[in-house]
Amino acid sequence: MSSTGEKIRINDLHAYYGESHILHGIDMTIMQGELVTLLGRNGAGRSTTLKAMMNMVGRRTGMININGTETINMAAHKIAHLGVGYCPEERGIFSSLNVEENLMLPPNVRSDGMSVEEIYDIFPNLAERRYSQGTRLSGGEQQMLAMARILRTGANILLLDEITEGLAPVIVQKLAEVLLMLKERGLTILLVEQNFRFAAPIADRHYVMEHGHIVEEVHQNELAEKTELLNTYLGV
Amino acid sequence: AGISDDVVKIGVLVDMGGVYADICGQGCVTAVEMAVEDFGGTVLGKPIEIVSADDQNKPDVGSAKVRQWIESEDVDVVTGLVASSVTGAATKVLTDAKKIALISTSASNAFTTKACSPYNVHWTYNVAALANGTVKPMVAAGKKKWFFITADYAFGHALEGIATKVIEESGGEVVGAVRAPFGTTDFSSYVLQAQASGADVVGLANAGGDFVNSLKTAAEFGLTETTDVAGLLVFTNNALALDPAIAAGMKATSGFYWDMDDQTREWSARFKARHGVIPSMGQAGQYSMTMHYLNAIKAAGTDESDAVMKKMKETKPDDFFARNATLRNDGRMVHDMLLVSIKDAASRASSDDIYNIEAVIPGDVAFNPMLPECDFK
Amino acid sequence: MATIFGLNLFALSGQLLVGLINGSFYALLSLGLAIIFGLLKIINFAQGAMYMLGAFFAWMALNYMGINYWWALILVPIAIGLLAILMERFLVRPIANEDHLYSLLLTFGIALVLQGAFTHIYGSSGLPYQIPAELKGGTKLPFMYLPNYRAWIIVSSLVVCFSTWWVIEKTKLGAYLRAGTENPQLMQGFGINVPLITTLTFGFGVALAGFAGVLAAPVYSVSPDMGSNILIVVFAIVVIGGMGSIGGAILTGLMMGVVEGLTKFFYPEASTTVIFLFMVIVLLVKPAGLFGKEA
Amino acid sequence: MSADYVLETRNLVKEFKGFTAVDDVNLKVERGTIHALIGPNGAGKTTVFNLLTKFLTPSRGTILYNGADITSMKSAAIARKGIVRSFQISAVFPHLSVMENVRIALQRKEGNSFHFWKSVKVLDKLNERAYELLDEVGLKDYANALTVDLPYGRKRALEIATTLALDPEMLLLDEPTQGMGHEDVSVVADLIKKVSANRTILMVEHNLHVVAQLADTITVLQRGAILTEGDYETVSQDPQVREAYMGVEADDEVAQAIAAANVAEKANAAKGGTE
Amino acid sequence: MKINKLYLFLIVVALVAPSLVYPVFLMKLLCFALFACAFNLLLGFVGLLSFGHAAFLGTGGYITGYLMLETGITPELGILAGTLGAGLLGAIYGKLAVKREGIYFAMVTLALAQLAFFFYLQAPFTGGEDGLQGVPRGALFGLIDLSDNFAMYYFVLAIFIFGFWLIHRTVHSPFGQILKAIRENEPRAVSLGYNVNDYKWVAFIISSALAGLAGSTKTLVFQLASLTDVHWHMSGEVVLMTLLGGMGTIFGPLVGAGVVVSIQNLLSGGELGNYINIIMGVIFIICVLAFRSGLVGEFQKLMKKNFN
Ligand SMILES: Nc1ncnc2c1ncn2[C@@H]1O[C@H](COP(=O)(O)OP(=O)(O)OP(=O)(O)O)[C@@H](O)[C@H]1O
Ligand SMILES: Nc1ncnc2c1ncn2[C@@H]1O[C@H](COP(=O)(O)OP(=O)(O)OP(=O)(O)O)[C@@H](O)[C@H]1O
Ligand SMILES: [Mg+2]
Ligand SMILES: [Mg+2]
Repeated sequence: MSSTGEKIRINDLHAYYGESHILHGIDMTIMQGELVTLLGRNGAGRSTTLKAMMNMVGRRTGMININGTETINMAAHKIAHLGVGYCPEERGIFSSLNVEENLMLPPNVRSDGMSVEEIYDIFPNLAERRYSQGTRLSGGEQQMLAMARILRTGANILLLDEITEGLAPVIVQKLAEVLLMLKERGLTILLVEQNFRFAAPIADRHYVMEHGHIVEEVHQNELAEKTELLNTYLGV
Repeated sequence: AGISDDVVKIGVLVDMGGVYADICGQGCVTAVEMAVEDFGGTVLGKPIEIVSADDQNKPDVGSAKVRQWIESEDVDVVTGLVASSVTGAATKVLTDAKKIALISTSASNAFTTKACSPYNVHWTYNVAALANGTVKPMVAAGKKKWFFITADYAFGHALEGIATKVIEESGGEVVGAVRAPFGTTDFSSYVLQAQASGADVVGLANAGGDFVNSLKTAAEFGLTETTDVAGLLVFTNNALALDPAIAAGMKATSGFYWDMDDQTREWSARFKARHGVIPSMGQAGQYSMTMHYLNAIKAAGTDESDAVMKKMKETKPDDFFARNATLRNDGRMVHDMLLVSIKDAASRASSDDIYNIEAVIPGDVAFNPMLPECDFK
Repeated sequence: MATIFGLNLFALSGQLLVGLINGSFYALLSLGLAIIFGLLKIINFAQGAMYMLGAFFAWMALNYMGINYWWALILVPIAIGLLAILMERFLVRPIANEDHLYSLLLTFGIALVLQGAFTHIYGSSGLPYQIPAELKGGTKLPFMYLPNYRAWIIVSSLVVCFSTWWVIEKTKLGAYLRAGTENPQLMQGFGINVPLITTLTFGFGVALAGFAGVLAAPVYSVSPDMGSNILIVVFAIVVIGGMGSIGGAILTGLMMGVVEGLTKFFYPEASTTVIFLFMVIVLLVKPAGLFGKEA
Repeated sequence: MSADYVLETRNLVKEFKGFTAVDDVNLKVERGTIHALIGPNGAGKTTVFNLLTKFLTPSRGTILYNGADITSMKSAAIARKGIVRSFQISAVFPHLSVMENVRIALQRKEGNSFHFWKSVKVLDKLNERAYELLDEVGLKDYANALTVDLPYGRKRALEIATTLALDPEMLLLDEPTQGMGHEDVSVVADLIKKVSANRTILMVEHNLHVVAQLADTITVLQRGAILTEGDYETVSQDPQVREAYMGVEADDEVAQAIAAANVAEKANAAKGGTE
Repeated sequence: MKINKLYLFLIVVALVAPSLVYPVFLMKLLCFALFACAFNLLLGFVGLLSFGHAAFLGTGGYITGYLMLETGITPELGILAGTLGAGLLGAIYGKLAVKREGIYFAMVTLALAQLAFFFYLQAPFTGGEDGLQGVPRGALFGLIDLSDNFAMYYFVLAIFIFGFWLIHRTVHSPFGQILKAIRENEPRAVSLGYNVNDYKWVAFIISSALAGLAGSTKTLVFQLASLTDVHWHMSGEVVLMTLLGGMGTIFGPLVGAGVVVSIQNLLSGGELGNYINIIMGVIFIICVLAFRSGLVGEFQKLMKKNFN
């Protein structure tokens, strides 16, 4: 492991879906225990950045160093075993499995994941519906399940895509607490968010994307002075 | 007169890749080629040409091909003709066009009875010969109660029907029958029904793969041990495919057997050298029939259908295949048939040595008499 | 003697048993199809051809290499599984993301080629294959004579079927499989080697057909068209059971064997059609099939 | 005073195998209002929508539309009656042009939809109305574009235009702003406000700002049953609602939301005044 | 304009063709092309893969064949009856089938077609696997003797053009617009108030009636109706033709039918006859792996690439 505590380093990342060139040279670095968000408008390329890190795009070039390992040429199924947990935008709940099976599905990538009890504690809805077919859950419940699923695997680098989408405000607040708790435990989190109000208080840093480029980096302590700027980027 | 278009063109319509391909597929084409070569390649100074086609056992495919041959390719005669359904459709087209059909391997007797035509020639055998040849002696020997496992299509119905008639005329009785759809893989249910029927003989009114499968199943369920099983239509290639332990002793009627005498052996050896396996009765008949046709052209001095037909009927066929033979006015070639039995493994001298010839059935015993309405002078 | 509707009860029991035997055969074949469809969403029209290949390989093994039935029972499915793996890797995978229609057509093409090639080489009249000595003979039951080999068919296919079902429905590996077919990309993201699993599953599903082929060789004649005849019926069975349902395929296979057997008894002409009639009725009453989950 | 209800449910129940997703719901939607349905995740909001549009069949209970019982009608029939739904994900015909999307909706009333022997040109007379509708949602310039190529927010707008083409009496919107950036959220919210004239709207929404800004009445569902009902102020003060749904920060949210709404209203009023 | 010229050219070609090519072959081609076009109406324009279209081809054929043989009516009436009969069967089958989607739809149609096959196999008037042989072609309107291949050809051509036109019109009609919408997004079409099953049903009836028309015509051409036309292989063949030509394109099925029929014709004679299954199989495989849009589809793509 790299001694500096550097967990993710991306250099000049380009990504393509077939013919279309989506990411145009992304650079970013995330340290252990940091919570960093990726902000931007719809279609800016934030989800694509996460997918590119997971090797889920058509083609990618550049460097992606995760936990000290260069992954640009790594097969997709090996990346998770570096301790990465990915929660996709479209949730990806499996209809052929029930809730509990969905929860238990991803293999542990490290030993210190949350226990099922702990998870059911955070998301009581899931406990109640544990034997339902996964896709029979309501939209929000599926979102919870998608998040819960990777907490169980013990991944210490989390890539989270719009996890507050469609959740009731209470749950959103609870999620914020969970993220802070994970951060306490030393996990590294990269968060894609629309809900700036949710992200602002918990994040250490923000990257702003536009058209496949990173156009701005904002530290938590600069938030106040850069609000205007952010508003123009995000169209608030 | 003379030769139309300066060439005698023979169309060979056979099953190239389907269930009858081994009985009369490429082998029948080979037989025609041998006949043409043996004849010298020309007749009345004109070349003899062969075209062949796959009918896929489909009447529509077959009749369309025949139509194309005579309408746009100047084919003079069509032979091969395997599946009865194809032959039925093809002979209709041929008769309309006044062209001769030389039928080698079809089983139905319709082409010289209810669908008879002045242009049909039916050579090797038919269902009547099979029933007369195989069924009659068995009933006479006291096997009176019969049960049929019948292929559920026209050929099977015809075979069952004519065999039933023979049985009843000879004082026997049919105690039951099941009709197995085409493409049945598992015959065990039918075999159980046959077993339960208490029959003396279970007649297999089917052919090809159905015959082999049903016989195998009969043996497996012990039917062959308690009851006689009679295959009504057995080709040499079926017999080759059967385990001798199962098939030994089974009787069948055949129009030809390669190992009958020197004449048959000589021709069969030549055929096997070219085709790889011993000839079936259809293939042997194919050669014999083609020869007879070419000889008739030569004798008539023309390839015009009516004249050739007249000559074919006037001349008695006589070669390694056609013994004591006549071509009747209805187009039926009547010749000696053979009652054979399948040899057990121990008495086989070679892998091709499959039959004992039990008896020679004279043509007029094997084949039913001519119908007056089919007497085309 | 006991009768029902004027029928011999003994005879009926015999028919039922025979139906069940055929049913276990159907179960084996439809299981392979159901796995491949249910898990990989590939409609494998070549399954029948692979079954045929199983029988032919058994015959070839015996006649060219002297490998006996028992070894063939193990080796042939492996060989066919390997063949299937190649087929998956080089033919099926390139179109994995296209409409399912295409995999159906592709495998249909493969089936045509295989059947055509074997017809060309071995002819169409079928080859003999003997029942292994150990299983010759039979047992006299009160209502029928049960050939030992048929008893072996029912036992071995049911064992294979139910162990397969257990692995898929009850183990973690099975869960990976099911999830991997739904969203392969995400499963990769979770760290599962999905392409490998897919390939192996395809191989296994096809190997089941090969196994069925070896089982069939001694009782049916080994012929090139043996697969195409049975395939479409097996398809119907999978649909009746519910396309995705592994257990459904097995149970329906058994059931249809019995239904067909009874039809052979009461109205033999319709025996190849009855399953389709059944299918129409089932699909109209229960759209997702008897054991399928409603969408 | 007895209010004028467009849509009413009476003792509506939906049970899934041993689980009651909608439990005895009596919902009354007043004509000409925007009515929001909110509640925690899994409360049964989407299920209620599905029942109203017959994508699911109620286990028990009745649905009345303009006083008439529509419980046993099929989806398409309900749409023809004037209840039209937009989906949680955007629902468009991706490989038709933007204009054709709208025209499909307009076509239904023409009564020639089964005329397979007529030329498609008979539909041209609908084009003008289609352009009008597109103009209304700001898509006029995209009329001939292929729909797949539209950005997400515009697809949403197109969907609304298509829905409007049916001239529905009642609109059901399921999380209309889900997955949108701030910019699109306010565009869509404005659009909803705009199209609510002369219509009744029933919407599910988790974005409290949008709810506060738009909704006249709010029904809060919890565990399939109605927890409370009222305008935003009443509902948001309800301690049960705050515990079950809004959470502790609701105060903040309310304050901001109401302020935003007020500003917007004032701005509108000002605009109206100068015109 | 370009399209109109193309049509004109094709019609001229069609008019002179029989003096160059064996007319019966051309008629066969036209019959199958019509069949494939009818099938494509469902697959390409509604997105429904019917695996039982042979039932309609065969029904048309048997009805026409039976009537021509037994009642001696004129051929145009025979064809009309066959077409209506197939349409009627299509109405019944369609009513049941359109309730299902995707692979289930394919399977229901296949199963229903198998029932039809069984019926035609067992029914006393169809001649079992012999089929109805020797169907007279008769005289068109009692005037024009169709036993002449040329007369028959122009009659078949007229039928084909009518069928082709009807399909073209259906696709480009108000009804066709709704079909397109349904294929694109069915739940949305429902929510707009369209009873999608009714639309699919009507499309199914049109398609089956036209398939019946093709079958009726074919029976007349070959003077034979047989089980081949109701067998599931025929249902598979029409899928191949459509796919090979390019599904969802107007000309695709025509081209596909042309290629398949020509190949069959070529292979059915001569040395390669043995290989017919292998060659057809290889074509399938190549098509799927390399030309998924079909010949016409690929051609259109090429044109787009090079001229846009
Ligand atoms: N599978 C795909 N194939 C082709 N293009 C894609 C694909 N997925 C995304 N894109 C395109 O890539 C661009 C970036 O998409 P991405 O999903 O990364 O955006 P985002 O910033 O996450 O926005 P959103 O809020 O929509 O999730 C968009 O223009 C999108 O249309
Ligand atoms: N088809 C189904 N089978 C079984 N349970 C279902 C089904 N559909 C929904 N449910 C359950 O019913 C409950 C209500 O679901 P619904 O989708 O209506 O919630 P919702 O209020 O829309 O929630 P959200 O805000 O998360 O979208 C959930 O607990 C869900 O798990
Ligand atoms: Mg995104
Ligand atoms: Mg919901």
